[in-house]
Amino acid sequence: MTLRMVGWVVIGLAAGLLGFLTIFLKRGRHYPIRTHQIARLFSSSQEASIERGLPRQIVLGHQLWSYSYPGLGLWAIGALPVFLTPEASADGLLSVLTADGALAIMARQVAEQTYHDGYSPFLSQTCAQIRLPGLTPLAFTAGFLSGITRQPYGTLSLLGAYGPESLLWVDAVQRRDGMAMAAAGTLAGQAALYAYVQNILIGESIFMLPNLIKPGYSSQASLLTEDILRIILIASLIIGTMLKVLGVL
Amino acid sequence: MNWLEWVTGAAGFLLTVMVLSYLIGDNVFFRLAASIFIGVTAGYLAVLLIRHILWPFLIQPLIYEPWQTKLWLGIPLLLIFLLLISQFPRMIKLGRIPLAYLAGLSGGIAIIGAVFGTLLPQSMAVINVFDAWAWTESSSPLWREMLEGAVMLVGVIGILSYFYFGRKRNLQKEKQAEQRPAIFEAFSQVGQVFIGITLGSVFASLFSSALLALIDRIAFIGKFIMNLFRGF
Amino acid sequence: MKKNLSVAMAVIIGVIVLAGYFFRDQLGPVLTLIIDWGILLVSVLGLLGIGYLIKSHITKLIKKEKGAFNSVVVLLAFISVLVAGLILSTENDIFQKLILTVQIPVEASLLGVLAVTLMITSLRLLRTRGWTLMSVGFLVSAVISMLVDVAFFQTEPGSPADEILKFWSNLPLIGARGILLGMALGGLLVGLRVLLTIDRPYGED
Amino acid sequence: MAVLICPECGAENTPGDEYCWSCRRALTDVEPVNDAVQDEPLGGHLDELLNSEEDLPGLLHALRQDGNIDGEQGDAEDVQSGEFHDSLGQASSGQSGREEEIPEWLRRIRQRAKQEKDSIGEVTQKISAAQESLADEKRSSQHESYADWIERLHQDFSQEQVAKDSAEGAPTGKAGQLPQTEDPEWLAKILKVHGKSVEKQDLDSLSTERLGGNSLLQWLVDLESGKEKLEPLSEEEPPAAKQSGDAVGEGDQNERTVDGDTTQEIRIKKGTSVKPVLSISRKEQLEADLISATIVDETAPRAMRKFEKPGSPWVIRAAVTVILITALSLSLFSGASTSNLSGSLKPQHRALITWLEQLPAESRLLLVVDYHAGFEAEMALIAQPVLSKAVQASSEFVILSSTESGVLLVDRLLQDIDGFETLVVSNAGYFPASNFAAFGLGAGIDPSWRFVHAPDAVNGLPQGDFEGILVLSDSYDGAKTWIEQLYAQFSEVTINLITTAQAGPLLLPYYESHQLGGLVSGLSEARQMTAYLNVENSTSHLWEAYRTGVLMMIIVIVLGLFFMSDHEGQETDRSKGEKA
Repeated sequence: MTLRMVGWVVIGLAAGLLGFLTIFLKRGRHYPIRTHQIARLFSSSQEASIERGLPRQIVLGHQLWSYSYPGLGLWAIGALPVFLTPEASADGLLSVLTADGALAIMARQVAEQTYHDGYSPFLSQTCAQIRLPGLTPLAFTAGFLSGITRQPYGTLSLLGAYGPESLLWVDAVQRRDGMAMAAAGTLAGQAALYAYVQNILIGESIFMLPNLIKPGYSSQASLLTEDILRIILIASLIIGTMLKVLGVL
Repeated sequence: MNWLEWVTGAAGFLLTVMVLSYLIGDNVFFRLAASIFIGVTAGYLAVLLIRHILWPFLIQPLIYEPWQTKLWLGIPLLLIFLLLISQFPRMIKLGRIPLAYLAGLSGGIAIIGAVFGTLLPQSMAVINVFDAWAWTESSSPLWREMLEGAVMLVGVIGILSYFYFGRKRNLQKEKQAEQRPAIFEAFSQVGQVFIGITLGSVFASLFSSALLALIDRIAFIGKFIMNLFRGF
Repeated sequence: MKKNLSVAMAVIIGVIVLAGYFFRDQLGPVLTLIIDWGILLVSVLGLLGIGYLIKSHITKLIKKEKGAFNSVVVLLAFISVLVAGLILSTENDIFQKLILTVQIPVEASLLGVLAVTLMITSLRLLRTRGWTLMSVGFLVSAVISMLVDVAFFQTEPGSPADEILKFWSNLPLIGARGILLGMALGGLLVGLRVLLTIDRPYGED
Repeated sequence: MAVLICPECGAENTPGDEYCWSCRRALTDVEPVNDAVQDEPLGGHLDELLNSEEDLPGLLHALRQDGNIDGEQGDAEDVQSGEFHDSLGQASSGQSGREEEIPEWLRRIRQRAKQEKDSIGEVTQKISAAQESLADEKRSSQHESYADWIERLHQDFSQEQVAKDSAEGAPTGKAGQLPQTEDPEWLAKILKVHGKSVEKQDLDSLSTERLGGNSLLQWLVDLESGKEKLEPLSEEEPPAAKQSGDAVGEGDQNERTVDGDTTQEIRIKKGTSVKPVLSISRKEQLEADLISATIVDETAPRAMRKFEKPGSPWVIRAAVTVILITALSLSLFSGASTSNLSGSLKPQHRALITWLEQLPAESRLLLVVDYHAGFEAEMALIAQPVLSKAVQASSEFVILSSTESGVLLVDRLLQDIDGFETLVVSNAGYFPASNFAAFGLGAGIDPSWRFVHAPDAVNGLPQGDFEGILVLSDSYDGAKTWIEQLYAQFSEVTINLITTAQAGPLLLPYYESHQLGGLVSGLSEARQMTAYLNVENSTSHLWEAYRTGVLMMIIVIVLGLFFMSDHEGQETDRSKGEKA
């Protein structure tokens, strides 16, 4: 059995597990996920920002495709509807920022669709605005820092693949009494934000975020699948090292 | 220093001072420098995309290549057309088809990249640390190789346990809702240390690069001012 | 009908990419074709992204919002570089100098600002994170890495100190490996959710 | 005048409008409502007031409790009161002569009261009708006595009754006399409550002296405005009282009343308040909850969390900035001497030096440029020693860039190296890292896999044999991407990596797994390379400043341990978080 075959077995197993568990959990069963304070702090900050009429921004990162972090950009777009609730986007102060054209156009489609689910177009024409402050990581940073007004700030949510320059965005937000919440980012991005941002999700914990904010059977199913694959991975590492020491592998 | 170098030097000096003024506080000069930078970068990227991708691989084949080749470009042209007209508010729904193409492509790449690009190579790298034959070949003492292998295995398992999503069963206190099942909670304490060490090491190297950039800018300002004085 | 069309498109393309990697010899050309079209699509999306940027500044200008002057600067810079680039081409010396004269100072200065911010950040680490295993590991690792970087420790090759330093230089890699393995598992599930139409990041609900 | 009332927000629109002016809802399916006022003689509504089966005590009870009229009574009334409202509505919406005196808000309430079938609408409407009638009565004539009023009522009533009976063929009394009808029980009760006991039979011979010249409506209005007190009716013991016995605490009540027993006197101690147990139906409870939910007490302390100001105070920020820049400037321009270089070459450095020394003459190298303009200075410091050696042994450089300004940066880098003029430099094109790298360009896709006539859409990786590949990168992600891509495509070619410090720590395993020939990252390693390659020492003047900066950072981290480690930040947020 070559390494390639092992890879396809993993893909097949993951697909089967995900499909089965999604149907299994759809029938009212529940997989208890551990809580994290980030969800409570984020929603209380979001409410406070909406009530005070403060701007709220979601950053989707710089790359739809990233070789080192496969699926990170796609995850950011997949998690976007959780943040685009009708209440959050009705006052026109919610904007989605990115430095990648593909992410911007996909975000526009998602924002338009989630908005029409909640509101009739006649009532109000504004939904979340899609903006590109700059097209490279540092140009995005220059655009973000010069675009942020001097008034109090609401909530900044960081998703997707972004680098260490994100520390400058968070510093600018927190100087204006805003709250920053960071999920994902490259290793350098997480290292830079770890010391500064209270509400941060490191590494794989980011995939908990959609379920923390808006629990649902489909997100619980993929978290359960991931946990099962994790246990299989740990077991195979232990067995693999034993076989390697014995010279079998 | 000819006039072109003098002009570029002066421009660089002004832009450097305007951006570093952000350390004092957000000000007009910083915004001006940022605007120039954003405009130049956007313009340059547009030139690159047109000259290096769209012209050679989309427009030129349509003009110069035989009709068989033009036929192959039918589908991408249709997708691009749908994408362009979906920018009008009334036609936004048409943009879903090209974006679905992109999403399917991204999904496939994410799966291939995750499994064959990271999962398998990194797993094999952990397992290969326990290569007994390599231990005997290595210059380092055997105890150190074995220690390194054991620490690697425990560390990786600890980190994977730290990311475990499931919650501890039958909670006594509300605080326990943030905890993992017992065995994963134990291993996750080990994992936390290793994650901290990695992030700390990356933080230090990050600071090194940023510090060098700051030193280079200070050196550039100093050199320019000295040239200025030498000039008069 | 349109909804099923886009869902079907996403699933078919995803499956073809997986099949292309599985049956390389038979489906290699199909895979290459789909990837080529994807690159063309992404490049057009890149141009559309630039369009969004320019459109937002033009709107700001028309509405005379706050910061309209900066929008004028952005538009002037963009148009001048675009025209010069298309006429002179990227290999032209003057064009290259124009670009680097702006990019190097601004990007390097932004990194300089990042350096100062990183220093201020390290002051607040314990206030933000508190005394946890992870924050202690972070601190110790950052300090030791910097000391090693500025050659604070001078060790003889083969000496125990050298062995310890070598052992220490491997530790960050363990953490990186664990984090990347975890993110790969997540990336795998993200891709599968799109192919099983659980997630539809193209605007379907 | 007909108006269109918007069902969404209740705003009035002129007929013919397609959309509501207030909320833009379509009004195509809305029927115009006739807002016209018909003149009616004043007396017309008054006999309807008397005639209606309205249970006035019920109205009084409602006024007292300022609450709802009981459900079952309310239903009975709805039917009756419907016409009653219309007539009052028309009357109260103003005689033709008085429309402008009646305030707009009252007209809108009445208009809404006609629409809304809830208890509040009914009560509002009746009170305002009573007030209106009183005002009309005062204005029309001061000297008219109560008896004339009753007399006129009787005449109108008899004419109307005769007309109704002739239509139904019913027996009629003598013209001008009230047919013997069952007199309204409510009137008898009111009169009893008013202290004037009136026998039922004597109702016809009512005369003003017995009513003491006091009009019923005047009494109603006084009651509503609180001048009159309503003594509870003696025979109708309020049901609540019976149960209150239970509600009172054990200590206060001497004897417990038991059903079926004779009534016992319950002595209630001073100061104990008998809490009336409200019997509220479920529907009322829901309405009450709805009202309390919508009326939010604006003054209540909001559960919003005032975030503690996490940004460092301005003083610390300014101090760190000034100290750092001053220290760097001093060490840069003070011309401090460079400490002698020591420390051993690492294996990955030695491998890179060996590769450079063994490069055959006229070799062809592939240069992959993956760093941004911000790292130009650092990359120049690190790559210059290596490139100056490589240029001496090479004849051609093929440049492939995956960042926007990659090609421009490497041209600038090579111009500072002597011997560069003799070198042939060809540009292999722009490979946006995210586009190409993500496709595993090299990882298993055979460039020959292409349909006939299918055009390229990708710059294929440059073909042909290279003696070596140099990857210049500023991040771990970019370096990892290109190492794996190029290793899959050119596994026989030595790949060397030159990176900034930021990318360094995590790339060592690629050297240990032999995917990389050599690796150098960061300024400190570049210094050692420069020393061993004895290239003109361009890093020395920066090294002192770099050391100063790093040592300052270590001091700041240690200071952070002691001075800033009071971890109230997290506790306060958590405690506030709990409260929020």
